[in-house]
Amino acid sequence: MTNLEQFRQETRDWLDENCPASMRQPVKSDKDQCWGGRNWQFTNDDQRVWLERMAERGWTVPQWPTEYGGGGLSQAEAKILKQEMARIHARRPLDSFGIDMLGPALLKFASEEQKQRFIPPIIRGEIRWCQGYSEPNAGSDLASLQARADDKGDHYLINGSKVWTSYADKSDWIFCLVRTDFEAPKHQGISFLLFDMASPGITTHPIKLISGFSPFCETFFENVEVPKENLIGDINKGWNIAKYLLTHEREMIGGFGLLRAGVTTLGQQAVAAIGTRDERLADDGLRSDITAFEIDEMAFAATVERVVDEAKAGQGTGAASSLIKLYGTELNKTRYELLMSLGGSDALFWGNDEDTTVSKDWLRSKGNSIEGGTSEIQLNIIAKRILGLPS
Amino acid sequence: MTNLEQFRQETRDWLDENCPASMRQPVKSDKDQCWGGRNWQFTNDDQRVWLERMAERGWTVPQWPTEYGGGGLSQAEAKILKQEMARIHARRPLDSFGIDMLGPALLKFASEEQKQRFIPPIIRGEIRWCQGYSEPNAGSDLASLQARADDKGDHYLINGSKVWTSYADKSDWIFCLVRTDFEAPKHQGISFLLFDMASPGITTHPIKLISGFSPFCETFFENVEVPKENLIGDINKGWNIAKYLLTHEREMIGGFGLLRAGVTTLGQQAVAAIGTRDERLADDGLRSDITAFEIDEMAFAATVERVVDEAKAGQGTGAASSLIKLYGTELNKTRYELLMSLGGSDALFWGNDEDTTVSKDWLRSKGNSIEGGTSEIQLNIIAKRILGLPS
Amino acid sequence: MALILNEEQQMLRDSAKSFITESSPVSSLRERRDRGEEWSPELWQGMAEMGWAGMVIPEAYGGLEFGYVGAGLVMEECGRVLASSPLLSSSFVSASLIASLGSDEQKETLLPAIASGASIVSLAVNETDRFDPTVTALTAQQDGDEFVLNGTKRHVLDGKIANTFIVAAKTAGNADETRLFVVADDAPGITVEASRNADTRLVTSMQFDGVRVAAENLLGDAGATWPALERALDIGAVLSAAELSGLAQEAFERTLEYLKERKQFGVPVGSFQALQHRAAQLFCELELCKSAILKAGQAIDEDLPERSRLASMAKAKTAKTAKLAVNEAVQMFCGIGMTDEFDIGFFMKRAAAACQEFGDYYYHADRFARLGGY
Amino acid sequence: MALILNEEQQMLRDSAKSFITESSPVSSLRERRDRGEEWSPELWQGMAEMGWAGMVIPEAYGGLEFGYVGAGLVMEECGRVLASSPLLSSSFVSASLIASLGSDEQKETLLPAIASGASIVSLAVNETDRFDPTVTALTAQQDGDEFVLNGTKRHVLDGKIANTFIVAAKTAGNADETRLFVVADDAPGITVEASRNADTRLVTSMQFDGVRVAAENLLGDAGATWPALERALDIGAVLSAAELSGLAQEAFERTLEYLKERKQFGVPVGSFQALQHRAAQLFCELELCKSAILKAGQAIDEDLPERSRLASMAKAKTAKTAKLAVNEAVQMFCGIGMTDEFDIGFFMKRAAAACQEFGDYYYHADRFARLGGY
Repeated sequence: MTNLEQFRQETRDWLDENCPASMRQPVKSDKDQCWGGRNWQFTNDDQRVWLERMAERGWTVPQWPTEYGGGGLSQAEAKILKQEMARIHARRPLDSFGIDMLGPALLKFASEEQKQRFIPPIIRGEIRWCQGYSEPNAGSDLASLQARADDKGDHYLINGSKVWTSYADKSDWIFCLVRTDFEAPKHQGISFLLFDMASPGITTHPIKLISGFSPFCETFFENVEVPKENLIGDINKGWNIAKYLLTHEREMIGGFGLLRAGVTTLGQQAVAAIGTRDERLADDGLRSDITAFEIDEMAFAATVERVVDEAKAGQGTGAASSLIKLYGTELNKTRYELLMSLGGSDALFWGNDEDTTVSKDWLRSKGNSIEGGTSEIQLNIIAKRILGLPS
Repeated sequence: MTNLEQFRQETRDWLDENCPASMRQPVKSDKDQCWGGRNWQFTNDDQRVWLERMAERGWTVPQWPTEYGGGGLSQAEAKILKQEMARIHARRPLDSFGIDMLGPALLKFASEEQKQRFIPPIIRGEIRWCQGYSEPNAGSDLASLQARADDKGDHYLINGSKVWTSYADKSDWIFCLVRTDFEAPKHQGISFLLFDMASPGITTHPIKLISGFSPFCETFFENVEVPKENLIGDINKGWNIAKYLLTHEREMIGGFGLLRAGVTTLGQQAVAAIGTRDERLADDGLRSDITAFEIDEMAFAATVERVVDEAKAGQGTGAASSLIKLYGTELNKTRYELLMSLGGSDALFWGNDEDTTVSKDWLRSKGNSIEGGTSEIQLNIIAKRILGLPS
Repeated sequence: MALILNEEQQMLRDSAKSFITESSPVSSLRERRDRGEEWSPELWQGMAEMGWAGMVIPEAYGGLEFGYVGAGLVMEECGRVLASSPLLSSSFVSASLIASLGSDEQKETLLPAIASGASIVSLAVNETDRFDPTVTALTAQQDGDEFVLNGTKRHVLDGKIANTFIVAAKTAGNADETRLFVVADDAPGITVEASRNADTRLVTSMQFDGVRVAAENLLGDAGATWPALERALDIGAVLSAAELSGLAQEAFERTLEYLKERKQFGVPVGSFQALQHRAAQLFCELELCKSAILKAGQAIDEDLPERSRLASMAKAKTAKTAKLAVNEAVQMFCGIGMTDEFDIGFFMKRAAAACQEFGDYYYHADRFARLGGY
Repeated sequence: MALILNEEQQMLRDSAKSFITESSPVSSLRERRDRGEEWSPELWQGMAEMGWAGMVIPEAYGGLEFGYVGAGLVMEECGRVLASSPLLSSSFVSASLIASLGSDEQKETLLPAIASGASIVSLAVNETDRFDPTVTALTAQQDGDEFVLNGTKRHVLDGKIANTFIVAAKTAGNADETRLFVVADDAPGITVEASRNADTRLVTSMQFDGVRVAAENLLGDAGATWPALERALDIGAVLSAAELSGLAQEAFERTLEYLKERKQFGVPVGSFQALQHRAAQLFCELELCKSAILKAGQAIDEDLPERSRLASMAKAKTAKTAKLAVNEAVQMFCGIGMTDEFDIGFFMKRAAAACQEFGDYYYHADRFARLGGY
């Protein structure tokens, strides 16, 4: 038996023993996800136990280094863990911007002391993080941000506001871009700060979207004091960290549409809704549009697969993240337009504020091509950085 | 009987008597058109007679002033003439860039003496004109033209070249944009000159296109002497005349697609080529695309109708010519793409150089959105001049 | 006939614009939405006073007999401010049907009340989630000089505020024959259920359980019913297109304003050529919609044989363009376009609903092709 | 299996690129066109020496057994320079069919000759103007131990240079049963007519008048014929997509070069944002095509059950994208793109022809939907 075969067997045994039965049910709504944090209310004891057991082995982050509490697995081992978890439909023990966004940046840019301080609580789900990037007047021009951090000797004083801060009202800490040099060119005066959302001077509230209430917040800072040791990387060099993080975010958002596609294709949904005539979907025009969509969707899925495999093999082109963000979000919007069309008047149902409906999901999808860098920004990036077209 | 009813009756009688029977057949090929000019070979005597009779009444240009030999008809009378000609399928007696392009510009910008000299031969089809605008290196940036006219006291000396000069190899005279001031901003150093294509120093040859041979020529000027009295309008103010002419040309090209549509719709052509299943075109996907095209085509036809009627009523928006050029040419390209699709492999037939085939017409249509101001130029014009978007 | 507005039509448009902009700004829709109200009886009263409720009704029955091009202009202005009213369902579609099919007595009873705004008559034809007037399962069983109606109607416009319905039913014995019945809203056996749609309007499902209707409430002869119904639905399609056209133009103009004002990267967003070209393209599409609707409106007014094909052309073209316009608007407004605080989302929601009313793109594109012989 | 080229495949692609770029630049197509020649026997000889003609043929029969992903890479490079050869028709499609269905003797006779380039075997299936392999009117009437073939085949690829045909026919008595026959080009009763297509290639119509074929020339069992033919046509579709993908990439790269070099209004044309966004969008589509073709190629190599659906996906996606690429190229090259003097027009012409070969967008989109259950 090879080492990997042995690892698989051990993992399977451990999971069998340690994953509670209720954690082997598919996630049905937001309520089934575990986000952790200081104020987290576990929906049940299984959720707590599952998080604690996984965190103890570092398997909330299987490939992070063991010195900070990570799993220390090789890529091959991590893949096996994933497969074995999928085999029993085990839920992810922890959903966390700390894991998906901040952590990788800390591992790359933070000091040793900062890693020791911030990474273990992320792994154990003890601190819930939010992201402070966008600002009300910046739009796509992220680097024009105006939230300021003034140097007050032993601390920075933060003033300004952020918008689109997901779950800011439920988070413990924020990783935040602030301006620290007002004379420098805009990309060169930005720093990357971490601070506690319980600090005096912070207010935050959720934003209502066209699709109803959302996890997005507006957040205001008024004379918030932040210790200087909470600066990550060099002063005025925060843009590099931001870019690193944005690339990750883009891939996550672009791939999102795919994850939601599930096993029922749009064509099959259409057949279920509309029915067939001579064994074909009974609306020829809609069939033609759904066909074009599914062809694109399948070619896009193959592209995501290729990009991942190329990255693993070290053949990445650098074009991947913008392409996937752009195409994935536009496809998802098309999917919802078609879902609305196949639902007809029924799809317009709104219901009460708390209902989840197709019409709300459709409206929500319109934000996909805006958040995390608009489609126009991705097109600019592809044109200039990848195709080398002149300014 | 009103004056107009009387005019209709007289016109009908005159046409009955004067339009030769062979001139009442539809134009089937280029050879059936009469272009006139010094070297014109009439295809038959009827063609000559028909031109002479119509020119004598000024009906080659029904609404031009009688003082230069025009018909002097009111708009209402001109419409009646058109209807009466259409009633007996009478051919246009003269196709002429002198009538469609140069004439209106002369009436607006030329001196009285120039009008007396140049307009009557246009009306009688005695001089065939071509247009010298585009240059090999200018592309869409027409005003960057480099053909130069140097002031030599009593004449200008022309050097440079023009491209896309339709029928330059068959024309007697050219109306030509040349640079006369090399220091001024590019739009302010251009003049509008007329000269004889038989002048020493001119060479011209047709350009072969991707669709085969074409009426377009490349034309070279080497020390061509042009008398100063052939300057139209003020020196260095030729751009105004050019703009005026371009607006006319745009409408002509955009409307072109419509004229060619004929009475058989694309859907009917598809049914003839592919056949039906359950009384519907037997290719659902193609039907869906043809439907979208025909809807656009019909809405575009209504738009052309509305624009014409608005112009007549003095309600024009100014947006019309760019919109019609842009939309009409793009529609025509779509038509040919669909024609190629419905023809399948058969539509690829090329045959000999002189054959007219669908594949050649399809390739030729690709030029529609380039000649007479590209689609991109029209979009710029709409965005800036009509929508008022900032530079 | 020139494809152009005549002087009276231009005056109508101007007065419609100034009335509706004042009495029903988009902010009033927001207020009604937040209060959970579907419609504004005051606005309806005002519309009736403007004569809109009787716009297509013959003068003999208290209407203005102004025609459908004019009705389109009113709907276009209503679309611009997202005004909600029973104009389309009652005053234009149902009134046209009654004028075509009604007996003298029916016209006397129904039309003046519609024209004055006192009566709201809604057309209950549709039974499916996707618009399809050819599907009628609701039955009318003759019983002496009464008919007994059993079945369901869905997505009935203004069903919650109508006092009268025109109900399509299959009379037993001839499954292919659709007949129309005039039914009061309080007839025993009718249940009306309403739920809120994305565009804040109420959508109605109606259940008919042994509803008894006197034979004199049959509207029109058997042979005349389908042609008149088809005409009424064409009218619905063209006027719904007019509403969408107004909505789309307004969304576009608001977007243009924003593009000119809003700065990013130190310059106005509207100076980016990629956005300029998209705006210019959308401008062209909107111009085509205007022409299409005017052409189709004239075809109704002049009763031309190509009426149905032009109506489907106008609705299909406008539905597609309106979707493009609201999608471009939200994308170009960027983040704030996604917030409820901002009005542009209302345009997107209403566009989706109006696209479905009287048939969506797919329905009309298919019909257009069929009528074109392919 | 990783969706990625392995080392051998990468090496193949590099060697293919350098061979074909040298031996068959676009200028050689122009020269052949101007001389009225359809193909280059020297190029074919060179391809055979590279091993391409035997790329998918088992080693036992003189081939390399390299697989269809590899064949796709070769076709992609051929597409980039618009190289014309019987690779697709003979070495890939017909060879796959013979390898699937042939008796040992047929394989011995035919495959080594194809692999060496000595023999060109063309598939004569299609009878319609729009590709449809399900339509077979050509009949094979049994007469003793011979069959007599009567009928017509159209748009036969490389029909003028093939020495052998695989002909699909209905055997009498069972109208639904298609059988395949190996027929020599000089069999009495065959007439081959060729005409020039827009892409300068010859297109062939074949007339079969009482052509007698020995029963031993039947290829494969009745039950095995259609599945093998379907697989061969899937191979044709995917490899034709690969050719189109190479063609489209090359057209795109030439356009990019031009956008960077060419100045207008005092700046490079490629600095206009509207063109940049269109180029970026096209870039994405081209990347999707590459993934689609690789995925479909692997499905053939690994004989996956979703092979047919992936093949139709790849061809449909690539056909649409290639059209977009050549249309954008001619438009962005502006006037000179329309001149024959310039090469880009050859890409547009060849794209149109390759889109039709083994089924166009409409054929494959419809098949993709059908296989997807709608």
